[in-house]
Amino acid sequence: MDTVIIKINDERVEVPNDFTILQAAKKMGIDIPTLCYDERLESHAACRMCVVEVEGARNLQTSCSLKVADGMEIKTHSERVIQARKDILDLLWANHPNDCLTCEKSGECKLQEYCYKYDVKETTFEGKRKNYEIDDSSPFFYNNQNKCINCGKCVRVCSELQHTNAIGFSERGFNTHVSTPFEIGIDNSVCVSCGNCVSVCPVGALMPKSKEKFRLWETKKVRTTCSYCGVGCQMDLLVKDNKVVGVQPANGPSNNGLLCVKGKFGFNFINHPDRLNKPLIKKDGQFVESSWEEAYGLIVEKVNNIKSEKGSEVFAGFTSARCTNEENYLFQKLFRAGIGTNSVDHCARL
Amino acid sequence: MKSIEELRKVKEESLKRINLRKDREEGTRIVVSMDTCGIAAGARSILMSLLDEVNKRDLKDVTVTQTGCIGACNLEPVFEVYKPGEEKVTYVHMTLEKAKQVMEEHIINGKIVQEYTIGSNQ
Amino acid sequence: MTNSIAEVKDADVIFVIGSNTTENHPVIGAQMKQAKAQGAKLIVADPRKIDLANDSDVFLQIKPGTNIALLNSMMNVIIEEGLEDKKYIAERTEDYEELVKLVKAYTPEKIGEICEIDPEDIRKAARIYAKGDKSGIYYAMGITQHKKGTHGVMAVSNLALLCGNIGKESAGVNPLRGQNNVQGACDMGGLPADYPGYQKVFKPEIQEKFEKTWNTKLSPKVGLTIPEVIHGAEEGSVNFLYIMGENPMISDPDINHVKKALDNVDFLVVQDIFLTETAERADVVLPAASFAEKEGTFTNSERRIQRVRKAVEAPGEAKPDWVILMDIMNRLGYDKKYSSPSEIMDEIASVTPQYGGISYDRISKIGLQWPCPSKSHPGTKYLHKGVFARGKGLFMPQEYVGSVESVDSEYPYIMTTGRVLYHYHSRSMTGRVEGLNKKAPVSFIEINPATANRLNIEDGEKVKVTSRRGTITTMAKITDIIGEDTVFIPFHYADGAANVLTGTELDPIAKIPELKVTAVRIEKIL
Amino acid sequence: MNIYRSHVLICGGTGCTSSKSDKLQKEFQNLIQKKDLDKEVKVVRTGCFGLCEAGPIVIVYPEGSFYSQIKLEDVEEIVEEHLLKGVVVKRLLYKGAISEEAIKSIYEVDFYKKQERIALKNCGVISPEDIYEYIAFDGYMGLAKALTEMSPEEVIKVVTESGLRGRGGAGFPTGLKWNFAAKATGNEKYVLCNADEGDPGAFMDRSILEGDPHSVIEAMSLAGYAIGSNQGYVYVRAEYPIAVQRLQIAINQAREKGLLGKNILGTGFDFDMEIRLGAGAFVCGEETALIASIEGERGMPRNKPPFPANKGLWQKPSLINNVETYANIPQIMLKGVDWFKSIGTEKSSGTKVFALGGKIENTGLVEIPMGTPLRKVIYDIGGGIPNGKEFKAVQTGGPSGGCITADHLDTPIDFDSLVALGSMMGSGGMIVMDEDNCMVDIARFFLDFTVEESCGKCNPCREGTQRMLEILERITEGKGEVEDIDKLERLAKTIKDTSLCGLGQTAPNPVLSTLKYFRHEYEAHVIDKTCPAGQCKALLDYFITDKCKGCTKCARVCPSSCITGKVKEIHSINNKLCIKCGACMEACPFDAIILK
Repeated sequence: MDTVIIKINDERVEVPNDFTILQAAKKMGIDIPTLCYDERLESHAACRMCVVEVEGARNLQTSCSLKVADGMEIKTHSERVIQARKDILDLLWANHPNDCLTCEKSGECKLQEYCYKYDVKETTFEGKRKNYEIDDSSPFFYNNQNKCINCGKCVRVCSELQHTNAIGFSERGFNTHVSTPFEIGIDNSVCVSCGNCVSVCPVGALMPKSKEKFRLWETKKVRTTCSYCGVGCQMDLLVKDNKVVGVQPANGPSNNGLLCVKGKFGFNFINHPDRLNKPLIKKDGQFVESSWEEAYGLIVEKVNNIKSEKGSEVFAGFTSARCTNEENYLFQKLFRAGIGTNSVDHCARL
Repeated sequence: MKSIEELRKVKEESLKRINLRKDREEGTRIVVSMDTCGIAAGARSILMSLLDEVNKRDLKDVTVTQTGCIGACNLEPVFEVYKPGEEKVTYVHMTLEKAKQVMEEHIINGKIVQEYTIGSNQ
Repeated sequence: MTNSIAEVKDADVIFVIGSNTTENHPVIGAQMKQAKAQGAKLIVADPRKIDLANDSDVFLQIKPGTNIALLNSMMNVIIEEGLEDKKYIAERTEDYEELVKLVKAYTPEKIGEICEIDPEDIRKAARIYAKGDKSGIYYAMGITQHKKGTHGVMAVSNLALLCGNIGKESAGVNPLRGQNNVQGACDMGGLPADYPGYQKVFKPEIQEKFEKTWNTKLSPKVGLTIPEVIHGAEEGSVNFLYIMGENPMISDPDINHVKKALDNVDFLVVQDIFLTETAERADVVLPAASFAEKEGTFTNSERRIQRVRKAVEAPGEAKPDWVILMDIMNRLGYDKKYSSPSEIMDEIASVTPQYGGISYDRISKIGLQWPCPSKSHPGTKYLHKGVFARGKGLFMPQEYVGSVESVDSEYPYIMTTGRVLYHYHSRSMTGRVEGLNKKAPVSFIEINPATANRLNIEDGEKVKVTSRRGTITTMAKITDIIGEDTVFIPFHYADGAANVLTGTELDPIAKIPELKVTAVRIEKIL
Repeated sequence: MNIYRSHVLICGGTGCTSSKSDKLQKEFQNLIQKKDLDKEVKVVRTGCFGLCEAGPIVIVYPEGSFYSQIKLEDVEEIVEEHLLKGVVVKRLLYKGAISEEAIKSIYEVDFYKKQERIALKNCGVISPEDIYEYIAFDGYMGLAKALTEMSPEEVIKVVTESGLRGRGGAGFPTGLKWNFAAKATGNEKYVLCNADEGDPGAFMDRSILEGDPHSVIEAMSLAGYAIGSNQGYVYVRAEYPIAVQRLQIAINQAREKGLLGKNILGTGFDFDMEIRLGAGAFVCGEETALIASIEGERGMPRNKPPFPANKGLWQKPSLINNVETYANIPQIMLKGVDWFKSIGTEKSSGTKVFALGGKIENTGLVEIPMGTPLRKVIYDIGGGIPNGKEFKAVQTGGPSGGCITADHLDTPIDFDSLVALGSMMGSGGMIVMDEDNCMVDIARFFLDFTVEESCGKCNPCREGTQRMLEILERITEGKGEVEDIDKLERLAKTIKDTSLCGLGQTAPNPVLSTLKYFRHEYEAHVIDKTCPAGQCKALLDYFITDKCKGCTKCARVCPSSCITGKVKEIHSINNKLCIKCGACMEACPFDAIILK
């Protein structure tokens, strides 16, 4: 890969020649704000938050889309750039409900974050505002277009990565909004509820329907592997007060930041009241709660009795394609080394 | 069309048909008097025959047009020939044969047919 | 999978057979569509007009159970038209002549009739597959859950070898694993003939190695497979059964038969997170921790060992499975203690060559793909690069044989089974998520409009479905996704369970049941 | 082949067609046949003549008699007197075609005489539906010359050296564009024609497609040869049905004659083209949005770079020029660089077509050499301001352009001089304004257009133009505040600086240029709450003049009962109570009520 030398904020840096300015700045640790950028997607260059001053260019340029060129001189935080970003935030705010106090996205909202960072304390414009009905037809998420900033990430994830094309932009200009064709509602559309749109929404327009009330800053994120199919998607569990309250996709090698409906929204079984929480022993046809010691004792007794009576070959165990490697290892070891039979199998074939 | 030669040929042919729309200051104009008396005297057939000749001989710089009464009703059929750099020549008492003669001698060869001009007939 | 999931996007040709990828492996399905959008060609073979079929360049709506015929016929076309990878065959394979001989009879015309598809489509598919530089085959249970499932896999492998697609990036032979850790369960020796790492129990040197490491005497006798256990339990030769995290009362074929077996054992231990249909029949039920409540690793379809981390405490007294297993093992007199799953992994690495280089600190951010034999090994993106494990790639030509189940006047339709997007296996988890249940509330049977018309059945109507083994009631869903002589029932639901109908006929090699082909009749409920 | 002695050319442009020129054609044909002249006189429907003010236009050759505003009942007279007898019907001639000494042919009429027609050369001269007429006037000779005598590089060299610049708006050097597309690597390339003419009032591209479609076909083939492309697309808006129809006929004829398709003129060069219809979104005139639209995507612009020359239609290298630009190419190819450069200015060679509109006598299309002063266009060709009103400004470049005041009337028009004045060439709209035009209202009008036409993709344009419009509305409604002017200016600059495409980047121009030259009018609106031009209704007051006869009608209709007065005495309006509904003015039978 050939490299070029550019200057960002008067500092020289050598970067690969296929880098965008944004990538180059990131490499230097310079934070350029973005609302519509996602490295997995074709650059959209619509939010204009990432504009920078490029020497010789008439207008401000979007750093997410412009590739570096040898000798380029860039200012990422000049007065002109900052004023432009402020005006854009001002304009977005003018068409956005002023409800951060109660908004569920608060704390992870990019609009909120940038208004704070750029000292935009109120909007200076008055006039028309969006007024859309909230689409809550999906059992998994809301589409509240009144909060949408038209970054288009949801639409592009749905078309470029998920290829479901359930949502798109409707109407034009000021009335542009994200919806299903003919406004039929998410639930009646071809949507497969993967929630990848929800995961990329920078504001509170697409939000999961949550059973719990939580603030994002109250949660901790635990990186793990999805427990459904064999793709092995990486994801973060959002945990509050010993409860999994949400799931966000992580950028794992096999899922590239995507999840499916089960991974994204199928986590409520974890907290389900049906969960077994005590060993059960069947007595006279009825299950009776027991202590672990009693249950273990019973099992050990039965194993020993049957083994001494009939030998090891009458034992069999089904290990699980749902459990971890370590558990599968122990299970077969239990049967082979502890009981003395190789009759261990699992449902690989089902 | 399969070749540039063919295109050129088509162009030549086509140009003949619409050449008269060109804004030309050069070339010869034959103006036939086509008022009521002229038509009655047979001006239309003269006009048609002149047009015919122009076409047949492929005279690119010659236009045939008509005009109203030029005030010599007794001399009809009448037409005028305007050639660049020449005085207007008015031919009178035209017949098809005479017109053809004028075409050959005056229009093509540049020799005025004096005997048919208005000057010789007044 | 011989190859990695991320390679899907860069394939020239994607051949999906017997996999409803967008519903069962949605994230891989999405990546297939990304490849398609970038110009890859897509071939789909399936009895149902699945979502991917709409994006395909060729769609082969084959009759259930005719995979081998189709694959052989594609190979017939490729050889007939000289599209095979001659250099690769010469350098890297054996027994090519056997294949040539066998597939000669599989002309598209003949096979078109067997598969009930247009012979031209077979040719088209064969040409597309053979002409791609990087052609990957992706399959799932549609290939394997047949009496001749293993042969189906061999036919897939033959096709890939024929065109030089094994040992190449973005190509390969790629079974998509249905369960999060089915790969790992196999790798870990959850098989009656294999110690971890597919080391055979009957090989003395292996037995010796494990006896030494585990410090105990071990049996060289190959154990029983699930169907054999069920059978043994029913007739009394299996008396003690321990089921961890499985629900055969829904997922296994011929549920009535399973029920009898479970009721017949002397002692049944079930370890699970919910009181499943299977747990209900247990003598002791042990409450386990879910994936969110424990540490560990899963190995995904592409052989990548990835971390699972504890996010919350298990409910009540529920314990992680590894703790329960260790406790029981210790109480049975095998005194080995592990302080954490990480320590177990270290032991796994010491006895499993493929996992030799795996440790928690190496996979904390990004998992590694086995084979990863040593601490310095970077893992293996795709298998068989340059040379096969056995040296040369062996063609194993297989004849097509019809399914065991066949239709007759009493059972005139072929039922095939599978999953839907919104549920997972026996629904013990997804059935407890409100939204998922709302999207897919009940069992149904897909019936072609023409068939429905013939049977005077309307969409949404309850119908009775009967096989040679049992009867269920389910809801009719009239759709042209399915052909006229075929029906489809998802197997998730306990009420209207498809596996009441399926048979226990096994593939003699892999012992996999023929779940994809069951003869049934459909009756209107009057 | 029949040669006709006289041709009757009837304008078939959209303007004249809407004044029923199609019926005129039928009437002429009908009467000519009746008089048995059909072997002598040919009736031809042409494209637009340009002087739309005078439509429907009929021209009779060989005299070049210029008949204007012809009605159906006039036809008989023309046939009888002119076509049969050769007497020009003076009363029906265009008024500029008669002078004291003589009758002028169309070419001598001031409107045409002062023009220099290259792009419009054949418009109004040939039948657009007859490929032979195009060929007759050197049609396809440029292509033939290039294919047989020149290499693709030489073709590009000629275009480059001619100094031709894009006529669609920005004036980018055409040769450079061709060169980029030629150099771009790729086995498939496309030649695109932007016929999505969207500026309100501009219709030169439509006129060319309607009047001379083959010139575009020829030019695109030439471009295909030059850059190595075999496929072209013309993107034209569906609301140009005549243009679409004639272009399709032309394409079909060119194919039939072997001038499109495989092995053109036996040279081995293949080129074909198709029409793609647009739904009429202004933004689809932006090249990347146009490309998205052809691809079947939503017509939204894409960020540049990459430019279409490298990644255009279906990600393949694509050359995109507008109709007028293409219409120049065949003649440049034929007549050469020196000829073309002899017309126009040093940096802007050739001509430009303008659509004259607004407060001007001769509304219509004019083609003038670059460098012609505005004054000449407006007064000599355009005939000046009607009704003796005072010239105030001329707006060029449509909604993306700006206003030019009387001080700059002597500026020679070219790409750079207009930009220097804070306006732009744009596609060539030229709207003349007189003393009655309120400049704030003009800015509001254009903003209204851009808000309507914004695609909604980028924030500054989608949100910003709406806010600008709202501020302008407030100002024209008398609700503006002093700070609004600064806010407007600040917002305008940000939108200009940050918008994604040319539409957004230029949308604030009407505001910025009116602010520059007419800030006092804005101030009058917000400070004095008056509209100097008397246009903004909300800022005007109703008065009753002494024409009032005291009939009381006004007082009776006034909904806010603010008119008082005794019967037969002059009434008066209490402006504090007046809600400015205008009902009184409508009711007054004596025109006694005025707005001031």
